[in-house]
Amino acid sequence: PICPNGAVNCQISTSDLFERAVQLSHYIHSLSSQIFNEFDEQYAQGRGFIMKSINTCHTSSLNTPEDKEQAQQIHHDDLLNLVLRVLRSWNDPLGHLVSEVQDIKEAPGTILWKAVEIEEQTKQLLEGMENIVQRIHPGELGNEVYSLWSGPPAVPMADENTRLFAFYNLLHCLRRDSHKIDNYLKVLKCSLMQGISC
Amino acid sequence: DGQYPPGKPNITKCRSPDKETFSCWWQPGSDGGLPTNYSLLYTTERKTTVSECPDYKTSGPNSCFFDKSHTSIWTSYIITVNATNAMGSNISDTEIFDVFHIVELHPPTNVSLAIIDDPPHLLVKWSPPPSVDVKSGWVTIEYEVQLKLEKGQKWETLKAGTHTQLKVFGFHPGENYVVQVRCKPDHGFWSLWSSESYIQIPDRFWRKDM
Amino acid sequence: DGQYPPGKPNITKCRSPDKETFSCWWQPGSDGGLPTNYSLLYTTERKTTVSECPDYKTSGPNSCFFDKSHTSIWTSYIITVNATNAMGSNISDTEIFDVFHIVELHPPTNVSLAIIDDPPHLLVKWSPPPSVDVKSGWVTIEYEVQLKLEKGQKWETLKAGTHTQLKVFGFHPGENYVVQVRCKPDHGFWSLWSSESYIQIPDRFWRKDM
Repeated sequence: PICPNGAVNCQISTSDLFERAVQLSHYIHSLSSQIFNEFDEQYAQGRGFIMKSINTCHTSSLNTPEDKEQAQQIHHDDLLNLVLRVLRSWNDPLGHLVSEVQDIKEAPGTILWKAVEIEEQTKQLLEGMENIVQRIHPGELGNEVYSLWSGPPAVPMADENTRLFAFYNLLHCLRRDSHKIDNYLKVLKCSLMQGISC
Repeated sequence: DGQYPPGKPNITKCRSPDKETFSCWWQPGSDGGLPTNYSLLYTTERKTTVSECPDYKTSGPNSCFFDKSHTSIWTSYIITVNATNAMGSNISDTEIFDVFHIVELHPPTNVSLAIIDDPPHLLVKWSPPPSVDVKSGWVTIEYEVQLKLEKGQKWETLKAGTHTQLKVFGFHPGENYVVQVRCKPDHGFWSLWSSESYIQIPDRFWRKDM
Repeated sequence: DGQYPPGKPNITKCRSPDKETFSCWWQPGSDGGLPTNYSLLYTTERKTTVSECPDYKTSGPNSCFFDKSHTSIWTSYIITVNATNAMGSNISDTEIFDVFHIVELHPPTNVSLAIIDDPPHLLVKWSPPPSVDVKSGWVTIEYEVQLKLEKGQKWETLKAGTHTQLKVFGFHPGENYVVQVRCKPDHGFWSLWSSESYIQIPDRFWRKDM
C-alpha cells in the first residue's frame, strides 16, 4: 500500500507527533490558566490563599529546570522523561479535581467543563508522549507509578475555607506545571526535530 | 446458475470533522447474485491485532464510525473492507491514513452580507463550522469566498486567510449577487460551500468619481 | 516642623521582556519632607533568606532589575518595597508572582508593507522583538496586525498566529492605509503596537470584470 504523505512504513512522522503534542500542551495550559483565574475570582478573593500556596506543589520534589539555561543544559532524554513524570504525577490529582469540583457550591458549568477537558486532554498528551519516547528510544518506557501527590485529605474537610484552599492550591500548581510542560515541549521540538522552523 | 463470489469493494472516503472522531465509507462491488456481508477491519501502527469496525450505524449505509474512544491522533490507521457471500469473498485495497490528514469540516455558518457606504464595499461575515474548537488553536481554519452575479455563470473566488470576514470592493451597483463561503483546516480538505446567500447592491453606489 | 515618616510606596508593575530576566517598578509615596531611601526586598519559595534588589539602575528610576542569574521562571517571588527617612519607614503591599505570568515583550520591529498583484493583496512583514530567544523554542510568539484607512477611525484587527508575515485581502484601491503590529508570548501580555507604517493602494486594483 502507498503510505500517505510519503510517510516511512506508513508511520506518522515523529515531528508531526511533536507538533501535535505541543498543540495539546498549549491548549492544556490555556485551559489551566482560565480555570485558575475563574476559581480565583469566584472563590479566593480576600482569603490570602496566594501566600499560603507558596512551595506547596506535589511536583516540587521533581528536579525540573527552572530557567532557560537549565532547560538547555539538561539532556533531551532526561527532559522528555521529566515531562512524562510530571504528566503522570497529575493523573490522580486531576481525577480528584473532576470528582470534587462537582460538589463546590454553585460551581459554574465552565469550571466543571474545563476540569473534565483538562483531565481528558492530559491523558491524550500522556499517550502521545509515551508514543514519542517509544519512537525515540524503543523499549525505554519506564512506567513507575508516580504517587507524588499525597492524595485527597483523609478526613473530608468540614471547614469550607480549607476545602477551597485545597482546590486553589491544586489549580495554582496545575497552572504552573502545565506551563512548564508546554515550555519544555516547545524547546524539545526545536532541538530534536530537524526541518521544523522555530 | 449466475452465482459468484462478491466483487471487490472500494473504500471511497475516510473523513474526520474534528480530529476527535472519524468515519469511512465504501462502495460495494457486485454481490454475485447472493446475499453479501461486508466487514470493515482495521489495525493501527501500534496495534498487533486486527479489529472490526466498532459502529456500522452512525454514519449511514456502507460506513463505519470511530468514536472518541476508538480515535487516536498518535497513530496511522490501516483499513480494509471485506465482502463475503456463499461463493467466496473479496477484499478492498488497503487505506492508510492519519486522522490529522483526513479532516473535512462542515461548511461555515451564519453567513451574513452587508453593504457598507464609506468606503463603498460589500462586507461578508461568517462563523466557523460548529463543533470545532478553534480558540485553542487546535484547529486552524482557512476560508474562501465565492461570488457571482445572480444572472451570471462565472464564480469569482477570493481568499480570506484565517479571518471570518472579507471586504469585497468594486461590485456592480443595482445588481444581485450570490455569495458562498467554504473552509479548510491546515492539513485537510475543503468543506462543501455554505448555502447560497443573496444581496442586491443599491443603485446609490454608482461611483461619483468614475 | 512638617517632617513625617514616608508615605506608603506602591509596586506598580513587574514585567519580563524575554522570560529570562525581569524588572519591577514602584511609585514612591510622599517623602515626608525628608530625604527618603527606597529598598526593594525579595525572597522566593526556594530561598530561606530575604535579599535586597540586585540592581537598582538598569531599569531606570524607582526600579529593580533581576538578571538571568537572579531569575527563576516557575518559582514564586515575594516582593516588597520599603521607604525609610529620619522619621520612620513605610512598607508597600506584598507582590507575589511567578515570572512565567509576567512576560510582556517589546513590539515587533522592521515592519514592511508591499503590494502584491496576483492575487491582489497587501503583504505585511515584520521581525520579532530583539533579544527574545525564539530560535530555541524558549519563547513562542503570536502576532496581531491592525490596519485602518488613514482617513478612517475604525481599526480592523487580524490574527497572524506565529508567522512573521500576513496577507491582507479586500482593501480599497486608491486609498491610504495605516498598519501596526503587536506581539505576545504564547502565554502572557500583549506588547504595545509597533509605530505606524503607511501605504497607498494603487488604483490599478479596481476589479476589471465587476
